Amino acid sequence: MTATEFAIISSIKVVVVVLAVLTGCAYATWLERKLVGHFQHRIGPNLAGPFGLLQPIADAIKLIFKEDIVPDNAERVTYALAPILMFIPAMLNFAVVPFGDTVTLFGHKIDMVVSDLNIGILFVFAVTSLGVYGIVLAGWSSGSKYSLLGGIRSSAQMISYEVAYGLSIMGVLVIAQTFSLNELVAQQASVWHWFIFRQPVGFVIYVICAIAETNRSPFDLPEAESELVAGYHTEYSSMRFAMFYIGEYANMISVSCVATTLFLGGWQGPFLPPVVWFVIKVIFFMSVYIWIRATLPRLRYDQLMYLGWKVLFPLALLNVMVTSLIVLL
Amino acid sequence: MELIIFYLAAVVAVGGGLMMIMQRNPVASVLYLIVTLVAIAVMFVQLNAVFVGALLIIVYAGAILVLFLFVIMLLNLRGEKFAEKRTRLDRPTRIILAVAFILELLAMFKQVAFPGRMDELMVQASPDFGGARPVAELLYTKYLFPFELTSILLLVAIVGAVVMARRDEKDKKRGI
Amino acid sequence: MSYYLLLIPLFPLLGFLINGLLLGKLNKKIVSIVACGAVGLSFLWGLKLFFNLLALPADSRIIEEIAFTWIPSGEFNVNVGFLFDPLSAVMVLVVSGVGFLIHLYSIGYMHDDSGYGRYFTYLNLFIFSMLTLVLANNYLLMFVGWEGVGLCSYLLIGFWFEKQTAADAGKKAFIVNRIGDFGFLLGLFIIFWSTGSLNFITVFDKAPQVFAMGAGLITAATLLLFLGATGKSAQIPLYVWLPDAMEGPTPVSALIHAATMVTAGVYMIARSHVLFLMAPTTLMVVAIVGVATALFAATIALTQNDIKRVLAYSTISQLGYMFVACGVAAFSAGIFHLMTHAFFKALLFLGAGSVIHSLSGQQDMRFMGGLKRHMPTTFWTFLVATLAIAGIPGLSGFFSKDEILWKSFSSDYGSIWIWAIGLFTAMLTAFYMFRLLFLTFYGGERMDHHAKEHLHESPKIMTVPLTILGVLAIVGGYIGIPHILGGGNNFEKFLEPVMGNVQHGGEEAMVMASSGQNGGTELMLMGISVVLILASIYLAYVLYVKNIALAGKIRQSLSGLHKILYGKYYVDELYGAVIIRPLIGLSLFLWKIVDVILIDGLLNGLATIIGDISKIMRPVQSGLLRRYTTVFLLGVVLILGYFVFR
Amino acid sequence: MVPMPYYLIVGAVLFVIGIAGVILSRNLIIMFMSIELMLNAANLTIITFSRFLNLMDGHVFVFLIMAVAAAEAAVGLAIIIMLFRNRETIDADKFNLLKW
Repeated sequence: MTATEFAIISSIKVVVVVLAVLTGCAYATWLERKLVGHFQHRIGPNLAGPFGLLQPIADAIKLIFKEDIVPDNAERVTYALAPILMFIPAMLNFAVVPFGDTVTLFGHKIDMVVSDLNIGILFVFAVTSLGVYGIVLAGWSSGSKYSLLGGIRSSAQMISYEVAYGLSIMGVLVIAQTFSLNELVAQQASVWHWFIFRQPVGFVIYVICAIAETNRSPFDLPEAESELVAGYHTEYSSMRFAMFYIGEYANMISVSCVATTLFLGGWQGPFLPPVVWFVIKVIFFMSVYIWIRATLPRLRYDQLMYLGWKVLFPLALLNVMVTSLIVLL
Repeated sequence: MELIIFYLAAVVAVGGGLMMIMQRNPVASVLYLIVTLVAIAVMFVQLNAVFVGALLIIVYAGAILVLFLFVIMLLNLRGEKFAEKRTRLDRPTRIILAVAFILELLAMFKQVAFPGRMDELMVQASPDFGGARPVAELLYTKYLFPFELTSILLLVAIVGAVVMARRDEKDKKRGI
Repeated sequence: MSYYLLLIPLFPLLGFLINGLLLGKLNKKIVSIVACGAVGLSFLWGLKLFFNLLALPADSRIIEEIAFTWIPSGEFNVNVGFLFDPLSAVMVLVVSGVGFLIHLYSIGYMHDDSGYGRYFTYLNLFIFSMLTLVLANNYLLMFVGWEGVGLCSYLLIGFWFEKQTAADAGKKAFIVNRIGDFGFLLGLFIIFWSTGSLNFITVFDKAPQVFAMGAGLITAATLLLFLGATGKSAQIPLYVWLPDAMEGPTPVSALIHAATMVTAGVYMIARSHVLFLMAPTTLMVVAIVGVATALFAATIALTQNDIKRVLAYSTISQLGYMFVACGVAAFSAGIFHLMTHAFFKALLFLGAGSVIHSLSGQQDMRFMGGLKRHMPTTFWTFLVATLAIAGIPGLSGFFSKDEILWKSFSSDYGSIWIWAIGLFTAMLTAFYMFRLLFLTFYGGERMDHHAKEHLHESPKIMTVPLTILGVLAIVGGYIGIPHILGGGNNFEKFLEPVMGNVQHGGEEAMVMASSGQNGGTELMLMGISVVLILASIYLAYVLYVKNIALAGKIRQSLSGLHKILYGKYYVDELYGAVIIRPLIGLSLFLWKIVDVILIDGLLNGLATIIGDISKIMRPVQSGLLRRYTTVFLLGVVLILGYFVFR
Repeated sequence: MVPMPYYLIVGAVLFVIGIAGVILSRNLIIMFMSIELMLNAANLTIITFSRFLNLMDGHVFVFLIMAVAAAEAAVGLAIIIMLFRNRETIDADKFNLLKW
């Protein structure tokens, strides 16, 4: 493969992935509204298109045409920068997630992954850890106390849970002895090799931390409507708000993708093409997300910190230690 | 190609660094420092130090600088302008010193360390150079003792930070 | 084969730690079980090792065990190591055995005391220190035990520290001991300096090579060691602490006087006999000091009214005997007397304690009397002990005391004068001991009405140790019956691996005695002493039972002498005038003149000067972080510039 | 292939920028960040040498330096918070207590 070919193929892959993720985000909102509607014994969006399938598009159009408001005492540059900072790391994550097996198209062998880094997991971490800036800066630069409080809360929450988040997958890494996501998938060829069965504790911790990382209910304190209006994006409107919105859903999807890759065997599966399996698993994970949101009440802030530092963190540490011990023996 | 990336990274790093120290607003400084760090991480990757590069982003950008940002937000610092009271000579002296220092460094590079073309000295890197495994191997064998010491250092830092930042009753009453 | 010598001192240490760390948390029963059990286990283990030792051939009865290295510092290497040979075996058995009995006794004696746990904690520490002292394989570890014993004596003598006199007595014991320790330490320095080691075996092996016989250095070293011994074993001039030590609980007195503390000096000299034999001058000093102390203390004991004080002076006197034995190079005789003395002196003190206990704390003999009927066990055991210390044939004291007298007469280092004074002292001993016995147990009951009603025999836990000690006081001497009386002198033989090679005088005499050449003399001397002792006992009987008025009359006619004796020769007052007063004066001088005016003045002046200088320098130190870093950078630039542009 | 001195020069420049930040800025936080920049300039140099000598030891050092930097940041920021609580400013020239 020549350099030119590489450049072209990579560009195509990037474009395809970005488009897919954006569409995924849009329909994730639809899925959420629909599911929550049914959980609450109502129908959810059903007017725009069949089953309300056109609803996300309508929403998008509405958001784009709204007025872009910037508060007077906002720090303009950072205020403008924050949604982008939120959005970009969320998208970057997809660069290393393998969506499927190698396929041959037009005589070219194409990996179904934008870039197969041999430190893929570390890349995911690095990018995830950058995600916090968008929120912090949004909260700080809005010049509103609700935003500030929401920003501080959410960044504290993300930093706290990042520790347990990182440790929870350490067990998988210790068993797999690799950072590469592709290899991780390859090691989960049969269902029984899925890491969820070898790392059940790690998986549970991962799910909880992932929810907290993405500021979703029941850990959605930073945007708790009842106390903080809408947290860090209170002052945002129009397209900037849309970017936060997309960023959040992109984050959810990326976390789901990573979970699928790490614990649920990635694209591995019988009969159906790999990409389909991957999508099925991600949708399953997203549904769990939404299900949890519809079921559980919000935690108090001290409970949240308690859970993160005094329950999950030691548990994850213990999990790593036990796993290492078993691997060592 | 590599050279182009390097130049880009170098310019971004130096420019970010300069912007960082020239800002009045600490939040902007933090952002510029992040930019610089990302550029440095790029150079790390160019030097095959993939693992350490990723760590640099995770540790610095993900943790340390968030802490900075936190403190800035906590103290609610906006671009403060400090009252001017320094003597007239101070600033020029300092700038001259800094310039002299970098000139000396460059002169030192030129005459002491590298006679001849450097790329000839370049050794082919081993296959797994810069990965997590060799770092870990050294860390747990040759450098085990410093590594353990580091853990003690971190513990001390945790305790120290907690003790110092804790508010005592007096402060609580003052509402700070 | 490992002997685990470490275990012997370890048990009391554990007892000390348990009782000490859980002080006030354990009830009395557990405290006493732990404390007594610890010492008892030591004794049993010592006994087992003793029999192991006996099973070995005589010349290989030296076991050295290194527990761990204590101070590795270049050439100076000190181990925590233990030496178990016949000498330390005897000492271990005496210390832990008698100590164990005293522990048992204490359970009864201290039963109502509020400091029960503390008491047993100290007691265990005491035994631990003493066992360390006797088991150490080097001088430094011995010194550790030596100091530990001193510390414990301070703690125990001042046990009732609410009482001013007790606290003072504790301090006095400690300070006087420090003087001796100082000498001991200096002696150790000399030894280490010349032999390069502190290990006993090494030192004794090297001593003949590095020291000339009777040279100044070895004499100095041994004299300094002896100074240490006088402190610990209460000899002239450092004996003054011992009578005051009576302020402690009576079992403590028994422990200090019989089993531990005071025997340390004798043991140390016996242990270092190789060195002492190389310094005849020192030996002479030891003998003279010993005999002088014996006589001196015995005369004081004649007039004292406090039952414990009489016993205290008798201890000093008996220790004098032991030093006489050491001084005439009859070390095994000294150790023999040490052992028998441990039995009967412990018995005497415990008996006295029993009496005091029954009289609710009354110690003055003038308010006793007639106790024979009330406390039969105490009386009979006390009688045995008195007979033993007086030297009545058939009891332990007779054999050991006579051995010493005979050696002081026959040894190369002895002389007839020492023998004569020793004999006279023996008479005095018999006299004052029987005076004590008669005043306490015979005659009218002179205590007040209230005390009289409370008279009772002590509980079992106190009388059983008394009985055991009584038996020991009788039979203890039979292991060392001299040849002349048909015995094998087994004790001396047992100690021979340690002492044998040096006892020229003793051995020759032994040979002479067995061949009958000199046997007549020995028998004759023995007879003389027995007769004289019996005579003095009779005198005591006449004076204190039959005709008490006569005693008073004699006291009146010799009132001057009595006053001196009763006032203990005014030694304490002498020390006060000669040493303490000038010391206070000197301290005052140092404080008011040297410290306040000279040193403080100098310092203040210096401080003022520095303050003035710093006023000039102060502006440089602005306290501004950035200015400091700038200066720092300037330094870096200059240094780097030097290397780049030179 | 990028020649080695290039990296070193970038490292040196960044280091001097850090120094300049410390001595020129009066804002304690920016001074502190400049120190972090200096640390990373040193890191870059170490990694460069490590790469050119083909020795992994440098990576270990960088790893340790990062740990130290984290500890330093925690303590340093706590100190800054304390200072701010007491003086309500983070102007380095307002603190002249270092002379005691």
